[in-house]
Amino acid sequence: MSIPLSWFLILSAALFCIGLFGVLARKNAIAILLGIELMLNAVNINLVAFWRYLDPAQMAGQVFVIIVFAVAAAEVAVGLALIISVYRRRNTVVADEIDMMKW
Amino acid sequence: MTPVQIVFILCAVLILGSALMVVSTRKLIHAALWLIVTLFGVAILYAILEAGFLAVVQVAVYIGAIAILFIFAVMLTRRELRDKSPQLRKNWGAAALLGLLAFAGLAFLVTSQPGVGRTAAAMPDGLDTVQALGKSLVSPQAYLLPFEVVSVLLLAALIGAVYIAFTRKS
Amino acid sequence: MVGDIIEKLIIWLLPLPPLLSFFLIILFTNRKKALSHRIAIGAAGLSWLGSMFVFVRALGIEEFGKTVIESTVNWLPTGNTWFQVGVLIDPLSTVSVFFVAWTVLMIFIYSIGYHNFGQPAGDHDIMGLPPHGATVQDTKGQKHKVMSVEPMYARFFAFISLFAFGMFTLVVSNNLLTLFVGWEIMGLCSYLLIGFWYGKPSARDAAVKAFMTTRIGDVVMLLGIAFLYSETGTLSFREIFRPEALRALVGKITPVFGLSAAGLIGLLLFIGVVGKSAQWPLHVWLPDAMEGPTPVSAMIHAATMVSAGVYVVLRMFPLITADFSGHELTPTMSVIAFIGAFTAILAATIAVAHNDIKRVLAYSTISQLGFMIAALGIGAYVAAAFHLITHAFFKALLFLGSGSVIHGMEHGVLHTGDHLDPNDMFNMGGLRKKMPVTFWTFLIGGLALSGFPLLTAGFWSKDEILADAFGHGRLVLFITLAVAAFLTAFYTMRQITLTFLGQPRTKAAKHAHETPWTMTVPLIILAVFAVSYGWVGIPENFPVIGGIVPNWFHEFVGGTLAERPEPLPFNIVPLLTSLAVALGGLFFGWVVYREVKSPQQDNLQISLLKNKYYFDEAYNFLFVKPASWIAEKFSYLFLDRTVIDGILHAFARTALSLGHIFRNYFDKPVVNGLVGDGTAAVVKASGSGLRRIQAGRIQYYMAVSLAVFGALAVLYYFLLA
Amino acid sequence: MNLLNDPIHFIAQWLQGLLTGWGLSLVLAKVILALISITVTILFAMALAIFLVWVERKVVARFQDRIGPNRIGPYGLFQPLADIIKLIGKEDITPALADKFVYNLAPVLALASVILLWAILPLAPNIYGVDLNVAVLYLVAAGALGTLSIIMAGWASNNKYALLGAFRTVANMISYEIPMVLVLLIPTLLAGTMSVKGITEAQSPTWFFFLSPLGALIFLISAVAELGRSPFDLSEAESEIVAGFHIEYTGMKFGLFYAGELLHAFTFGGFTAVLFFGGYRFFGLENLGPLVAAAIFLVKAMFGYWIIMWIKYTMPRIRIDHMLAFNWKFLTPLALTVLMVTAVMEKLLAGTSPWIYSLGLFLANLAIALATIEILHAFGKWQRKTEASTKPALQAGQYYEEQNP
Repeated sequence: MSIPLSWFLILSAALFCIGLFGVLARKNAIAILLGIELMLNAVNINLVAFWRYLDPAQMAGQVFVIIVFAVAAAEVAVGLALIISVYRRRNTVVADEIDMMKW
Repeated sequence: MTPVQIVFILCAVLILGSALMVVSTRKLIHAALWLIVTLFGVAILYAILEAGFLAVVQVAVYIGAIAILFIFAVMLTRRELRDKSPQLRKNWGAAALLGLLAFAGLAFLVTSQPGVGRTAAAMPDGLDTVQALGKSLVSPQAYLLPFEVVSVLLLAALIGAVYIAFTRKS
Repeated sequence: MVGDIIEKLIIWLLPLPPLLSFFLIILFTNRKKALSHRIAIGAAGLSWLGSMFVFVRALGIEEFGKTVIESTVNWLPTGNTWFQVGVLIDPLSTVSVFFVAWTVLMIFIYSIGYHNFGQPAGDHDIMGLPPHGATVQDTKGQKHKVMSVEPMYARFFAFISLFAFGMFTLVVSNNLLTLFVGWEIMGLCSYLLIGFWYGKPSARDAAVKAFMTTRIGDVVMLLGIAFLYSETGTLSFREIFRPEALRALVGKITPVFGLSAAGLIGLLLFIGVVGKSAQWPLHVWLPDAMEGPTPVSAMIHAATMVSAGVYVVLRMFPLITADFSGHELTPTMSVIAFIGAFTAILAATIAVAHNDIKRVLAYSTISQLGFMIAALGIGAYVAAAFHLITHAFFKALLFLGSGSVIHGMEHGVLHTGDHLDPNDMFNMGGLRKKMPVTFWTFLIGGLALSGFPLLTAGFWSKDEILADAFGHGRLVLFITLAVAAFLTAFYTMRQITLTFLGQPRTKAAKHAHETPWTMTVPLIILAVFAVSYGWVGIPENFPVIGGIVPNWFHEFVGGTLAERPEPLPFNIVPLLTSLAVALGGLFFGWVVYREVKSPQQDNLQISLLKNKYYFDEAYNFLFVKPASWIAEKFSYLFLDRTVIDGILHAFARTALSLGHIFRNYFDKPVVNGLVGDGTAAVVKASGSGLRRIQAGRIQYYMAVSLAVFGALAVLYYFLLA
Repeated sequence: MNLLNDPIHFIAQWLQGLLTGWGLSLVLAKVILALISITVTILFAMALAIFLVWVERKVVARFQDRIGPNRIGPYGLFQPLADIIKLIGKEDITPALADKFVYNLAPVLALASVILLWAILPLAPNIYGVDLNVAVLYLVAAGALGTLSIIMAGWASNNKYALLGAFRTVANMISYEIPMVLVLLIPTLLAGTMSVKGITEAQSPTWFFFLSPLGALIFLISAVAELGRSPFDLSEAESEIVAGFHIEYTGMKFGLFYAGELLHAFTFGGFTAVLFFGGYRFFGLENLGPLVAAAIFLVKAMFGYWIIMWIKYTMPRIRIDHMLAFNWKFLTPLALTVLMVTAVMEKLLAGTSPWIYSLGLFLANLAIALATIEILHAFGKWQRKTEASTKPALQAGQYYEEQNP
């Protein structure tokens, strides 16, 4: 494959920073989770690229990606459940308004 | 420019463009749909990187489950289906600056490392990556324990999610 | 091949059924008594089956010490290598698994009867207190009191299941880490079970005391493990005991008393053992631990957990004796031998003066563990292992027997309605007619403990320790242990005499009652072992009967060590000594206590012994009091109230007076006059600025942490990289 | 190599020669060739869908004791063409408040998710799109896109019924995906590969249906649920939510949904054939030539499709909570059990003669089936008993009195 490794890394960095922007700039808690998904995907791109470019016989990169999949699924399940539960009580999903420990 | 490079660039444009839409579009449901486009682009990247299994799992898990869950959550948390008010916080400019700074730092780091210009290592002959991946996931000498731990984590997360979102009948 | 895999699998699965049973009972069957004990006993039975399978397989292997069964898996990546955990079955763990499986199963079954399964629920029983009895109406309409079922029945079985898991884990571990895990699980269970009746303040205190005391040892032990790991890079026994590794450890001199690394690690690990096996000076928790239910005393504080300490010393024996040349004891070994012998005699003397049937046994346990430790201190590996196992059997038997006695007495107490202590031996007497099975089994256990010649297991194991001490020329030790053995026989006979012989001294004793079969059957089985287990270790050159049965134990367990220890030549002196002390002690015990009716007639109720040499008081004075004094006087009153509060108050007062001055002479005339509301606006602005630090806004937190991280990364990159 | 023995490669080589002969670079020629083959696959699938409309109408007519279309063409064969003309002629309505882009994208995606599956269906040993080594997972992934299209349609229509229908469908599809993935692992396990071609080749001498009849049954049930066909057609329960997610669609957009559903059903028939019934293999007949093999495959697929239709037109609809409970409390545990038992039996019987191997697996399945029935029996008994003990049977007239005091 004739693509230099740096292309993948730069792409992943860009995707990561877009996700970061989403996390920091969005009002809606769900949108923040969307941003986190982008960041996780950026990490995955890195992992797969390193797997492919360094030593394809060593499956560590792919295994890590699968673990990240599972962690992402867990995070989304719990995160969204929390958001829905907060929404039921407070009628809001704006992260800035969910700023108390208890209500 | 080889064809693979062209495909990569198209794919990168797709990923970054849709990712920008994810973080900037006003309608939240569109953001979720754009996220699906991004995820699809990443799946194509995996295919380019010859990780077919991950590409398919990316589609099945991320698009088939996670993205749909997002759409569900978006739908469940609103009265009207349209978002009309601005979806960015007031100080989004600072966030953008921080993002750009982080990108500059990362890009600087990435490009300044030796060996980033390398091309891919040769695929070993007769390596069935799916089989190798499967074996390393279930071999006690490899990643069996992390794999099991992660599955327990997933189970715990699911139970937790059900518990949190459960409406108690008083 | 397949057989090997199945065998390894069974070893891996050995500790598992009790763990599953623990979770099942805790999570699901908490309210169902019968189901709970069925699960627990089923699990113990499964482990028992597996253990017997492993035992029989191991017996079938020639030269087993050389070709042990070991299986490991990678657990934690450490740099380029893996930290491996695994299971190991060698001769030592084989015999340990044997006695653990048997005693655990017996105690589980016994617990059914002990906790009055099948009896009605109590009238006023609440969770956290022992059952008080229930009133039932018989067919004639007459009311009378019977024993009531334990309110936390299921919880008890859950806890002892978890405990069994810990013990099995410890025994089958092939490395110190999982061994330590099992060790700590047992510590936790010990705490939970001693404090099982948490409604009693004494039980609570005892639980805390046991936990804290053993914790001291465990911390030091963990230090030893860490030191060992940093020196050798592995915690697997067989890797540590490679000759090269041992030589490297011996060769390294540490700054601590000029000990070698091997010696220092051995000493550190031994301190952990001192805590767990209740050796002097950390022995104080064990007698108080008798606050727990009797099966717990039998299981934890006689048969298994305290034995675990000795087991660890046996395990680490090659390391401890790495720089032992043959005759001159190393400092570490001297310490071990001294502590063991001292504990043996100290505890034996205390036991003589106590009246609580369980406490006597507790001190006896401490004393017997001292025997084993002392034997290990002089390098008598096989003798210690042998005594460990025989002791486990007969001490479990004695404890269960005493529980049976107490149970019978409680029956009498409920029946008569007298309020007297069912544990006090002076309230008993003449129970041999009321509780024949208990009497005979208790007698067998007592004789085994005293070392009644030829017949009982205790004789052979204790004799071997004495013979080793004599044979290696440790005369002081030999005499100390012989005296301790005499005292052992003496207080054992005192106990038997007071409890079972003579006439009943109270009404309750008259109405005592034999216990149900769930309690007596384990007694009988354990009694069989208490007699017969000694026959596998009869020295070959013993006169007359030596050689009839081959000295299997010495051959088998000795094979664990790299150099198989040679059996000692026969010597008549230790044999005569042990005969004399055993028979003499028994005889004196009977003679002295035959006629004693009440504590006042007992000449040995010396207050020094009665108060356990004032150890508790001394520790209270030396450690507990100073600690609470420091906490109260220094930390609270001086540091907190005086210094810190003083400084704060000083600040406050200074601020107050300053404020006063400013207000009157500066603020009002100058600021209010000159700047006016401007100051207020500035304060408000800075206030709202500062408030953001704790805004509860997740994105703000994220941005700040990212900025800090980025700044650190830049710093790192430019300054360090 | 000639046209009859290996038609695909023959034509491909001919076309490639033609294109390179025109002066195109090899790479470009290959790209064009790939585009052509994709187009051909799509066209074939669409043409098949048109034919399927006729089949469906004929079969349903037979089930309902009618004759079905019989006016246009022989046996009414051209009826679907008339249908299409009618659909095209209808007004194409987009609701005013609909999310236009998503609204229009959804039907395309619905059909696309089905046609994607045709890329991996092996019609014959050398007629197939690609031989993916993760084909079984690919099946699941494409199903995910179908789910997506439905939720997009339901949301974009800006209609409560459509949204409710979409919710129901998605709950349905995501739930039934789990037993489906579990039983998909059974052929994978037995064949030792995830490639569908490899699975087809591995079904010699015994079809996997005989090794794991329960697996095939669960696959079929979850396939029906995945299709959203009766008895699992909650998404379009007319009496409750009118037409579900495609309530607002008219004309050809509705036609795309409809064609997608039929093609999906047929495709799942095809996958049942591939995974459990030996695909294009039929007692050596497939060696006669790829066209015969393709015919065998299509016949088997049609048989699967016919079973799905049979279920659809004979079973009444079930309630949504029943449907989800059936999945989570019955199908998923059963699929897990079958998978584990198959895995263990496979390992135990590996290396024995094919007869023992097949018989052992079959008997294991039989044992699971019997045990399941026994457990259901006992459970039913227990439930009736508890119900009887908590709620005493009403006396005659009592119910009326309770309702009207």
